[in-house]
Amino acid sequence: MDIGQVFVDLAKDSGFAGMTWQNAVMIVIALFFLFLGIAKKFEPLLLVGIAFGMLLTNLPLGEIYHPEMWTAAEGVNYADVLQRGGLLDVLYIGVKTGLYPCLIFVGVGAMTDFGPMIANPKSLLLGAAAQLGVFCAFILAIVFKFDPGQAASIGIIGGADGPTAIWLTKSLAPELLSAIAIAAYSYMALIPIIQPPLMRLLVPKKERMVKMEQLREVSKREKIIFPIMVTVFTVLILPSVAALLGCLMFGNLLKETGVTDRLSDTAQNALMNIVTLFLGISVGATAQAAAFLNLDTILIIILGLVAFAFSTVGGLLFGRVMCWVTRGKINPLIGAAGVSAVPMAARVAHVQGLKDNPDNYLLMHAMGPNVAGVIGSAVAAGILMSVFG
Amino acid sequence: MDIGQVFVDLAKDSGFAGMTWQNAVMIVIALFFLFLGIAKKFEPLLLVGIAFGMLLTNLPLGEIYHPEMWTAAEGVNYADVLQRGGLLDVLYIGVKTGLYPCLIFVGVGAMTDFGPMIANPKSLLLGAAAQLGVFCAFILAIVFKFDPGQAASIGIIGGADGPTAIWLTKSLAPELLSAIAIAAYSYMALIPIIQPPLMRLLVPKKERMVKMEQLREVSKREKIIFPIMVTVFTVLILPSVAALLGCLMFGNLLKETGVTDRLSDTAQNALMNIVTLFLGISVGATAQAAAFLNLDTILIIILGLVAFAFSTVGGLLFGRVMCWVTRGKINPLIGAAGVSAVPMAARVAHVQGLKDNPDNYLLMHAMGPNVAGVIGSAVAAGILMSVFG
Amino acid sequence: MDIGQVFVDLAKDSGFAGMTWQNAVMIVIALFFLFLGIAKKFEPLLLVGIAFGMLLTNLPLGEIYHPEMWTAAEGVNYADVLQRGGLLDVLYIGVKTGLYPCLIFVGVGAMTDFGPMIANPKSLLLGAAAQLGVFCAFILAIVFKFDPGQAASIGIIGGADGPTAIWLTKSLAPELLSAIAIAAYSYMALIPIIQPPLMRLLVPKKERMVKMEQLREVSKREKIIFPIMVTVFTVLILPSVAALLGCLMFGNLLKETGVTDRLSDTAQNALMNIVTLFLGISVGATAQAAAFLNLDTILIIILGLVAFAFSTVGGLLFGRVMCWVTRGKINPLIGAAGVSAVPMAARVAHVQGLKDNPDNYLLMHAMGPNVAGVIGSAVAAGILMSVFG
Amino acid sequence: MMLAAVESISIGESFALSGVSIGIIMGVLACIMLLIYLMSWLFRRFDEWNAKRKGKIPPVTVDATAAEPVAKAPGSCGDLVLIDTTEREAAMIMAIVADSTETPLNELRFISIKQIKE
Amino acid sequence: MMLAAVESISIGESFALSGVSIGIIMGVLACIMLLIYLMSWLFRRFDEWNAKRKGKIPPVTVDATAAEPVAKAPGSCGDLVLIDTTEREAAMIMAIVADSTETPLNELRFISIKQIKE
Amino acid sequence: MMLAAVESISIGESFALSGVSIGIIMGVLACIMLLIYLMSWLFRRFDEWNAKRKGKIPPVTVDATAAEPVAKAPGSCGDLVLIDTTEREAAMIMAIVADSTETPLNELRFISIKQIKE
Ligand code: NA
Ligand code: NA
Ligand code: NA
Repeated sequence: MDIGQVFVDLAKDSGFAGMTWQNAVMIVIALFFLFLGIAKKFEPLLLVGIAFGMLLTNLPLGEIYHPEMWTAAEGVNYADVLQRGGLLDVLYIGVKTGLYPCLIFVGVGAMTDFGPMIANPKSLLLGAAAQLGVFCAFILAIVFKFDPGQAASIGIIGGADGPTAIWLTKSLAPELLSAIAIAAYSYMALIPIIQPPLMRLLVPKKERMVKMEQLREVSKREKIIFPIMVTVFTVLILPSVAALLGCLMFGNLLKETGVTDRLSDTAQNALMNIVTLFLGISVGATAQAAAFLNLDTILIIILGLVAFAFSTVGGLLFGRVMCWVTRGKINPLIGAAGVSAVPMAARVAHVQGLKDNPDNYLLMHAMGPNVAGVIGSAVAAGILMSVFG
Repeated sequence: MDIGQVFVDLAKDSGFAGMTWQNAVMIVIALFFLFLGIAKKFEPLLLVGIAFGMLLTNLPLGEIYHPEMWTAAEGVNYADVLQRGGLLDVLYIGVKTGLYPCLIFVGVGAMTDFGPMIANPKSLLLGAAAQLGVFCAFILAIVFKFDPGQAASIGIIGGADGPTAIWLTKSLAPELLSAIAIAAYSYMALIPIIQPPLMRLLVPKKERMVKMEQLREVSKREKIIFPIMVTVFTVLILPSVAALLGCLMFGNLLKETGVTDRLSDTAQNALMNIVTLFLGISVGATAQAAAFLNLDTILIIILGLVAFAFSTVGGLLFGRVMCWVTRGKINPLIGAAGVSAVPMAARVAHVQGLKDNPDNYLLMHAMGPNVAGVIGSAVAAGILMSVFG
Repeated sequence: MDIGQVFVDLAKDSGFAGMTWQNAVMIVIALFFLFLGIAKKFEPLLLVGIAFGMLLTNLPLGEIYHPEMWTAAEGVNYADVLQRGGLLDVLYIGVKTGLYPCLIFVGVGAMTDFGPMIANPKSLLLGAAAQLGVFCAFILAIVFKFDPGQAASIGIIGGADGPTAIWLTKSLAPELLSAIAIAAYSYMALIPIIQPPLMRLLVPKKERMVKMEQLREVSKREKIIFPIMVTVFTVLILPSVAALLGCLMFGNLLKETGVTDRLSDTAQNALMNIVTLFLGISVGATAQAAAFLNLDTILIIILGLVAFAFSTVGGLLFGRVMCWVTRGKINPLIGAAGVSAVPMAARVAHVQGLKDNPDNYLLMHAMGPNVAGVIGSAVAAGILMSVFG
Repeated sequence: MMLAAVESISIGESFALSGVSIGIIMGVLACIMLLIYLMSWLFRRFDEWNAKRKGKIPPVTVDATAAEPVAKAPGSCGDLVLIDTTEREAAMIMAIVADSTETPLNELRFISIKQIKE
Repeated sequence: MMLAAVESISIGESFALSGVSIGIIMGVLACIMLLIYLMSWLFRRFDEWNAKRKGKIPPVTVDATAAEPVAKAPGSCGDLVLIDTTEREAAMIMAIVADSTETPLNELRFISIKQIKE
Repeated sequence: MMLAAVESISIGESFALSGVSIGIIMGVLACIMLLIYLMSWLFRRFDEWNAKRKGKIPPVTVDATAAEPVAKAPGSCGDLVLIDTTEREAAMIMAIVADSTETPLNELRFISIKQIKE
């Protein structure tokens, strides 16, 4: 052994030696997302993890994530991942197999109260209309020459639902995963900035002031039957949503039965937190310079904004239609909550309503389209998956 | 791309197109088990999961579980499972490798107090006698032309211990897993209906009225040494129980040491709940029509009942023997608790005793055979595993 | 089927038949470690698990761990592990892939307050000096003809950091894993016995009485930036520490952001406990007689003690240097805390200081080198990994 | 995977596909809407029929409904029922619980606070 | 796997195997019973010998025993020791704790409630 | 893996390697030390500059700092601020919380106990 050589080798193996300007830029970008997550509180539970994963993966020669293991044309060699993979490769197994987004959906289901939607089933139409942005962005992405799977993945950003977006993208366009996840979570955090101007632009003040009548009470048996019914019906029509929607409804069922509180509690807390931790850092790991630092990422950021905006527009305009049809019984503002991003979007609608009419409490009314939007996005993802998957 | 074709394809790929009457029947059965779990509170923590998994797996074309991946003659190709498997295939890995039942046993161990059994070691004989049903059902299953591994798995239903039954069945008769798991958990919930008539039939009122003397206090050092001693001795005699009994005793040791409360707490709560969630839904997934909708399942349901009944009989009759040998110091009712199904069976014995003699508190006395029954079933499973496994 | 034969087979397959004196000795050793963990409270969270795993793995024919699966020259065949492996083989995957030590480090990071170190950055030098024992033991191990990877793994015992030691050893000397893990955890528990005599021997009373000035308050922004800064800088210099140090700092970041408390809480509790449970029992499983009952293990125990002692010496002597350089502003006792073993070593320094000077509160001052020692050991492990890994 | 082999689709096709998809989404969610209306209607009829049959106020019908708490949408602030407790004690209790669970007070829901009689 | 190749066994064999198995189970559990008796006896002798040697009441012997709480079987209701606290305060405390942990009161076990002296 | 092929290294080499390694460790940690000094210095300058610019007391600068609790080292016992509460009530509250969370009292940290005004 030649000690001089060890020195030389250590120096050669140091990250400084492997550093490129792309790495440096990526590190700065990761720091920026850490700032957004921590100081600006942009969906920090995921964004902090994603940004830290991004940081680790872009420090040269760390070998904790190997993109080439996941992009081989002949499929992933899992034996090799386990043998030679780094820490984030091992954690990434849960992304690639779809485990993490589905488990998070179990937790989301266990945290969601579909009561306001069951009380006012028309909410579901608003939740459907607010998928407009998904397809606007999809069409634009096709215009910008993305291939169809990529375009579908970009579109789903408009679903405003992180796990759904990750679930679709890891299958259709894994090379864009980090950019899409980041766009989805960032814009979800920006809902309070994106939506109000559109609300004021598209809905006349008179309609924004509409007061809605008190929601009826929903019985426990309705809440129990709902997730079962939706699962059976929706999966029969669209089998490709089975995993995602099944998990959402399974979680919700655990919450509502009243006899599985232990499981519901764990699904919302320990399990969800563990999976969120793993998901964030391993999604971040995919953001290596080669995959992230290109025009596509910038386009994705722009198209993501378009998707969010048009989803909001879809919800608002359909809200106006419903306002007109019901002769003013529905306040169009709650349509904007149909983008999902629970419960942020519902709160934004509530706040705008309150500004226009100080004794107008829209929160509960907006929760209906809000949770319907989660179902709507899952259905949209299912269609895109079965067409392009 | 031909849009008309997309429509046609979506319609062809919809679950309605793939629907068979068998699927429909299975969906109804799944709904029935959901009803049992939720409204009738039949072991809901597992049965709700199993039934929901059953629902998902029988909605056509969902592709979230592939039975053919798990039954290939040359063994399971795990690389393929990870690459092409659905969500429930990925979760099923934990069943097939035996991980889930063992981890649940760690939690069960951490929740079990062997004190009453240590205070009255004769309980162990009752816990052994209450395995009678395992072998009655085994013999009957052989009579009904089940192959030996299947017969053993059907027999173990009589152990009244879900994880033990799943652990044995996933190795000896994976094709029967869902039927056996459902039978085991359902009958455990039916213990309060199955046992009392047998108690009144087989034990004369005079013996049912026997009051037992107060149990001695058990010291902490005995409780600490017990799980270690049992592990060493039992695994030496019967190495095939190492995983199952080892985990049970490991969990119990964590509970008793007094210095590993953190681990004991997690084993009983977060870990157990996570594993229960995964176990339920993935066991349910195996219940596809082809595997479930046949005469075998009906036979299993019947033989399972036989197994439970004869285990109860074994415990009660041996209880009478012990009553006679000890000249009336042991109330035979506690023998019925030897089937395990902790703590339900002990409570049933207590309630029956209370009816016959209003100041007879058998609960603690019945806990002895009750927890002994868990050991008894694990030993029975170990023997069957080493003979047929 | 010949029933007589079944009897013979069961007897042949019983553990008693497979018993060797080596197994018996190993069982006794396992019992001894259980005693240390439970009665003597030697790091029970890990030692109880390790000892129980050791017990299970040495009960003959249990087949729950197969060392030959993990030592094949051509690497581990994970498909085979999942198909034929026992319970502890399956759990061991998390050790072999480095998952467990890294996840534990996330939890450790989330429990660590680097505040005292940021308030007094000179602590870092003490944390570096206290790695002396790592290299003393390494050199001695080379003298005793261990191969380089083994020597490095033995040396890292001196880092007084269980997860770091396991992370390095599972790569460089998996055959020594159990001995090294046991030595590391045992000596960590013995810190209060090992360190005080060395303190009194090497530091004159006058210096032991030095009172240090109150630490300044550290702002939240400094605490947030610290883990990010350390990760970027250290991984750039030494990419091989990315996984270990990255996880430590990720956990710390989750703790400090103030917006990811859910994740920090789970990392410290549910996740950490689950992983600790799995890690302990599967590390213990590697302690089969063939690998453990040999002269090497005794040498490891001795060299481990040397490592701990010399790390303490390194910290103390460098403390004296700093005391001299700063003209008595630093109490050399806090150097001993640089071995890590958080927070035990800091408390030992505090108690010794209190004995020498009844109103000398060194605890907070000793926490600085204490947490610096964790970083120091991780860096040491990274160097050894990149040279020998 | 229907369009696996399709490397790219034209803009026109993407419009068509989007229209179809939005239609399907609207259709599926509209069906769910109808199913909910149907379910609610069935329950109402069932309760009415039940009430008529028994000639009294409709009782809860499914076992699971027994312990049914008043269904509240998330975020609504449960009414606090004080039973034999002064408001001051209740406030103190709420402060304690909020402290002990490290939850901001406005995130807690109290159903009732009742003084246990000696 | 002893009988791997065995496709089926006869009914007679199944009877024989069952008998053997029940015998083994009974044997194994009987041995555990004996081991427990042996363990208890050893501890008793050890305590007596210890007491005699020291000429006083048998002290706790193993370190781990030090903090030994009175061994209670599961479900038994721990006695509540009130130290400097009125029953009313204790009841209130129990109500609070039950509420804050969302546990029905009868599932809680209080060892003691003690008023901290100012 | 630099030395993969190396079956063994000499004692001299092990000394050399150890020296180099300790040097690197010391170097890396010294650099971190310098970075911390640098960071603290920058923050101090930034606060000063900020204060001067605004001509008043340095306000908190980063959003995240807003809710910054006084940074306390681990194990330090947070000061308890009592707001409109008697010490006796506070003690009782602490006992309750300790009991309800099954934490020994000395492991709890209370920031403040405040009586909510009716
Ligand atoms: Na949505
Ligand atoms: Na049993
Ligand atoms: Na260290």
